Amino acid sequence: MKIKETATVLGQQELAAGVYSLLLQTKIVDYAIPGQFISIFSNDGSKLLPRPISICEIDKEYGTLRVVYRVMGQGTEEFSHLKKGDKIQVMGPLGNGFPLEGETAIVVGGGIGVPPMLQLAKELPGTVTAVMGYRNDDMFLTEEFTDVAADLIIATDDGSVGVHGTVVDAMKENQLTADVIYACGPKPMLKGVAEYAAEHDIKCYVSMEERMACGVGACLGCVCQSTEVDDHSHVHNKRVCKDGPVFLSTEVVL
Amino acid sequence: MKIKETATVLGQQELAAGVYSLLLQTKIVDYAIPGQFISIFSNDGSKLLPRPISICEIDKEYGTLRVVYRVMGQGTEEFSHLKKGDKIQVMGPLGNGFPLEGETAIVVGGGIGVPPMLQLAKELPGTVTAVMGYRNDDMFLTEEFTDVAADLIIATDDGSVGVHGTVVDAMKENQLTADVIYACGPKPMLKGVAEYAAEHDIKCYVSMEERMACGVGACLGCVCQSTEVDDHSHVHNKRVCKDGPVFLSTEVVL
Amino acid sequence: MKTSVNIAGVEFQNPVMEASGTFGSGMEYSEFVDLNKLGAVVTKGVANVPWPGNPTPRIAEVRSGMLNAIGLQNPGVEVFCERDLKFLEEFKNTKVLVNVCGHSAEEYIEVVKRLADESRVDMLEINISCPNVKEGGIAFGQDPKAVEEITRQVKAHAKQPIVMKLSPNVTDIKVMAKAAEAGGADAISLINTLTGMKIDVERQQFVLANKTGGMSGPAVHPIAVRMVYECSKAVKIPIIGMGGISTWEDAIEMMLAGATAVSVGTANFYNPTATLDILSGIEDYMRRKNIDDINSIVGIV
Amino acid sequence: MKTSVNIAGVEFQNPVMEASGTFGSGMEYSEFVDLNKLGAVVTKGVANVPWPGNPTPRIAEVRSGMLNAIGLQNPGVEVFCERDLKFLEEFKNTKVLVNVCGHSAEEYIEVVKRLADESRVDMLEINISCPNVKEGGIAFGQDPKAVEEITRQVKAHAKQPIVMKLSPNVTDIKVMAKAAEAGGADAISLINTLTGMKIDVERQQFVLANKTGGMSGPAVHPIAVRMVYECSKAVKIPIIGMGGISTWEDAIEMMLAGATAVSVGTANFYNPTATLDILSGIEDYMRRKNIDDINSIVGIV
Ligand SMILES: Cc1cc2nc3c(=O)[nH]c(=O)nc-3n(C[C@H](O)[C@H](O)[C@H](O)COP(=O)(O)OP(=O)(O)OC[C@H]3O[C@@H](n4cnc5c(N)ncnc54)[C@H](O)[C@@H]3O)c2cc1C
Ligand SMILES: Cc1cc2nc3c(=O)[nH]c(=O)nc-3n(C[C@H](O)[C@H](O)[C@H](O)COP(=O)(O)OP(=O)(O)OC[C@H]3O[C@@H](n4cnc5c(N)ncnc54)[C@H](O)[C@@H]3O)c2cc1C
Ligand SMILES: Cc1cc2nc3c(=O)[nH]c(=O)nc-3n(C[C@H](O)[C@H](O)[C@H](O)COP(=O)(O)O)c2cc1C
Ligand SMILES: Cc1cc2nc3c(=O)[nH]c(=O)nc-3n(C[C@H](O)[C@H](O)[C@H](O)COP(=O)(O)O)c2cc1C
Ligand code: FES
Ligand code: FES
Repeated sequence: MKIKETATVLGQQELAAGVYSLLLQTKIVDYAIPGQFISIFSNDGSKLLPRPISICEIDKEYGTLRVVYRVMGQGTEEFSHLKKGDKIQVMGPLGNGFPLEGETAIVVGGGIGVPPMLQLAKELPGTVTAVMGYRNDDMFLTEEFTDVAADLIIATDDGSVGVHGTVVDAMKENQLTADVIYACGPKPMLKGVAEYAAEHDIKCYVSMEERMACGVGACLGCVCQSTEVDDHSHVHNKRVCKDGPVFLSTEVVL
Repeated sequence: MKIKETATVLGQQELAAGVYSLLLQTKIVDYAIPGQFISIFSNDGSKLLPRPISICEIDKEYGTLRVVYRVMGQGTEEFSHLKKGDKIQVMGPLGNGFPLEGETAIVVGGGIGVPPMLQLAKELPGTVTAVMGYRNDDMFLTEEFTDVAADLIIATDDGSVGVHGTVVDAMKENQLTADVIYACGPKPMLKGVAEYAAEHDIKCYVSMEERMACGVGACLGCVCQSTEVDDHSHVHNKRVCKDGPVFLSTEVVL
Repeated sequence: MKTSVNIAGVEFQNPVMEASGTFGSGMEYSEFVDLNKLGAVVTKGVANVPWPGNPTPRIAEVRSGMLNAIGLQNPGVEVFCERDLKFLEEFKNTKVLVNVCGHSAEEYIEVVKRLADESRVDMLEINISCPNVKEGGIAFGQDPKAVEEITRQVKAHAKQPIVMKLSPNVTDIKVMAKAAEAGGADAISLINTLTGMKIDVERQQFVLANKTGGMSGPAVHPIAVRMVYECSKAVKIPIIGMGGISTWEDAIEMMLAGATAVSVGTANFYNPTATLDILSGIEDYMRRKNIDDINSIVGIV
Repeated sequence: MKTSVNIAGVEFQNPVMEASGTFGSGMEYSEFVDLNKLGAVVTKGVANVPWPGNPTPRIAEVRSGMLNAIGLQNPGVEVFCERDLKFLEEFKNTKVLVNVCGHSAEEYIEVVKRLADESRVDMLEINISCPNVKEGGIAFGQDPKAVEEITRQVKAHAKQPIVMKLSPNVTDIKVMAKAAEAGGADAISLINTLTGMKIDVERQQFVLANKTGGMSGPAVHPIAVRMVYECSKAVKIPIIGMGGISTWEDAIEMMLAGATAVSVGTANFYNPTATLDILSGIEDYMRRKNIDDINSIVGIV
């Protein structure tokens, strides 16, 4: 069940330089699962397309949804000024979300790929090791992961905290293994994680990104390449917004 | 001296159905005279052109400017939601303004042509008779005119208050005469007032309206027809935004 | 109050359709819109065989619009008939226009023939105006002789009425409309997208993998209205007007300019109920203005 | 850091000009902008005699843009020389491009001849693309033979370098660019406005007295970028790019696409300091990206 509606902003906070946490009151929460995303629309009539943002936390009791995003361009810049009580158009929940599997799981987030892992870590049935990568010590959501994961391993590009290097370096250094790996982050990172998973024979889910227009699977704007001919498209394309954003690492070309 | 700047909204009030009074803090006030106007810009990036709105009151001491406008389309609709503390782009003062003349003067306003007459009535050197036309008893600014004019005559289209008919009917009924007439309102009204003035041999200034783009005289979008070849254009056109909006009734084709 | 319109013998319950390529075959948006309330569902372009489309990024945002370079990805007419047309069986009140694409006259004809006996297909929209494919598409749509010829060939094989979809990337749209009419088109639809480009100034690279893309959305509406107006004076066949329609005012504007029906494209992306919102806006307008029959306002400006 | 650019031997201190018709001859905007800081002032179109232009309304707002149908109102070349050129005398750092309009080759030539000995005129921009006048204007700009011919005739009489201003209302802009080049143009400028229309749905009437108007503003920018890019691949003469430029990013985009200089039109109306804001944005970009010479980014995409 997808909804397009006007959500009310309950609050907003800057977590790290340019990274904001936005709490929304919206009925979307009733249908949302981890790994899904919402489209947020600008209030400016010249910016028409949605900004897809992953769901970071779902609170069904209070009917609130949390998203965490980085200011990248004009749309996210506009969102960063939203204050308590402001209204904003949202659509969701969109996409398939993560299947909840494994007695042991590694959740891997890189940069702005960290937020969707939080609700996932909360809901996973097994023991969770979280591996989070940041640019430097200006980190975000680490406290939350300490609370919900059995173990939290941090990697920073500049070495200021934890492992000096990428999340894949951290996984190698700690010789991590588990029944399943979930990853979200930039494509090179996903590729690295998928390779690690393949080497260690671990099932691996990756969350993909692409420019979107409809967000619901109608326009074919957001496809990624699939390794096999896709059931829906009948070509080597899968829709990130509808068939994804979560794919088995073996299904898609990274 | 013209300024384009971000003005701060000090307050807004609905004076009559769909008619709003907006109080702005802006440096434009330092240079403004009655009969001039300001361009107000939408905060929505898809609406680029200015909304020209006449200056209703000028308070140089407090640095505030009052405009009164009717909601007509999307731009004025947006302005009607402005609240204390909001920011809005403005440019001005624009246009020539009314020359202050006469020992006796009649100021005539029809509908949303009423507001610019208020500051004029305040500043005129002589005795002022105000003739204000409204659709019905949902009037605005009448108290203010009672304070500043020696006499206030009201005409309503439905006869609910004052003279049943137009401002021209009211002028005829009261056999008004003076050294000079100032008028602002819809074109048919201006035509009627100009004819009355001509019959009674009274000098008459009218404030004109036209769609604008630049507001400063550069684009030639807002011309009205002039009776003689114009000095600037060298054709029968005068720019409402720069050469006007105030013209002698004999200079322009009504 | 009559909202139904007739185009080439096909009766549409109302003049509001969505635009090809923005609505799939209706499945995805059926969560938001009761398809049975639309004048018609216009499908994404269908070719004789599956087409993979262009590399990504395929989408770019521009002011009051967007660029797309999907490149007519589609699963081919066979899958389309078995899956999409079957899905559309349930929505009997709504007409179905199938948008047809091809690299050559033969390919168009192959699709048209395959669709000939599909009862769910009420009309064919022949896309000779897609700017995002190298061969076919717009190449046909920019040359009046080619327009006339392809129209004639398709018409000869089509069992359903055909609508030729015109490109706005031309010097004189009237010439193209007349060519389609001369070739035997039952109607024309316009506008397809305007060719545009966006460059990322930081990366100093094209935003779209395809370099250029088709521009759509409110930004193109004034151009679309002008072209519909010009065509309505140039040809006698009916016009389906589109390009930037996102409100009922936009739709009425298009009808006043001469369109018998309208298609809503890009607006679906930011307002999934745009079609139905526009329809109810049209109905309110008719009530307010005492318009008994929507056909009475077509082209009266 | 070098911001100066050279077009046909004329050295501009920077690549930022305003667009013809949006800035008068600079007088009105000189309250907001130090004209001496601009690359050039491009004047409103000037004809041999005064032109009254079109009836009003001449202006309509559209989403992220506007329509205008001024119809080239101007006081004639004689008044222009005596008043406007004299005014521009003070601004020695800035070059002056005079935009020339006419109903026929003879009229263009008359203006060009009158301007030949005016030392304040650095370059002539020949407007063969105005959609708002019945004869001349766009009629020339949509036919490559006419473009070449009028270019040749004007060039034969011009003492200053000539820039041919092209219309975007064509099927293939490259053909027009090549025709201008073949006719001897020293440079081309594009785009002029796209023909559009707006209808008032309440009054069921055209918003503009002229029915159609020229569309400009951010809405047209992606089309302008595409056309500048196409032309830059088709001709060797330099290009002045315009159409919807309102930020420094828009200007850089245009230069990456192949424009040696840019003109800013509609943006002046809502941001009177748009030209200078864009110039400082370009300078910041050059510093941030270590670009020593602005010419090094022209057409590199
Ligand atoms: C499924 C999915 C989930 C995402 N989740 C998050 C998240 O949780 N937090 C977060 O900070 N970011 C997330 N992103 C990226 C986010 O969508 C972009 O950073 C954002 O759209 C940029 O918008 P803008 O207006 O600031 O940038 P601009 O560059 O001005 O945007 C212009 C256009 O490009 C699109 N766009 C730009 N960057 C991207 C991108 N990386 N992916 C998709 N579209 C893009 C915008 O949506 C818009 O239509 C996600 C992207 C996808 C596809
Ligand atoms: C010199 C001058 C002084 C004015 N003073 C006042 C005033 O004090 N109070 C008041 O209520 N109105 C005044 N108006 C009219 C006011 O400008 C329009 O009502 C307003 O621009 C409508 O904007 P909109 O966005 O609501 O309407 P829309 O119709 O959505 O506007 C679309 C475009 O048309 C223009 N436009 C629409 N109507 C007019 C109009 N009547 N005149 C000029 N441009 C128009 C808008 O500026 C905008 O660019 C004045 C007009 C002029 C020319
Ligand atoms: C993402 C996208 C895909 C499109 N695909 C097709 C298509 O397959 N066939 C076609 O004829 N037109 C296609 N179009 C063009 C639209 O049908 C329509 O003509 C155009 O977008 C203008 O309308 P709009 O501004 O309302 O979107 C597509 C447009 C978009 C935005
Ligand atoms: C009000 C107005 C008047 C114009 N007058 C002229 C003109 O006299 N000569 C000309 O060549 N172009 C004229 N143009 C076109 C502009 O110079 C420019 O090519 C076009 O507006 C696109 O740029 P923009 O989007 O930055 O405005 C005019 C444009 C506008 C908006
Ligand atoms: S964004 Fe339209 S299909 Fe994914
Ligand atoms: S609005 Fe530009 S000259 Fe008046």
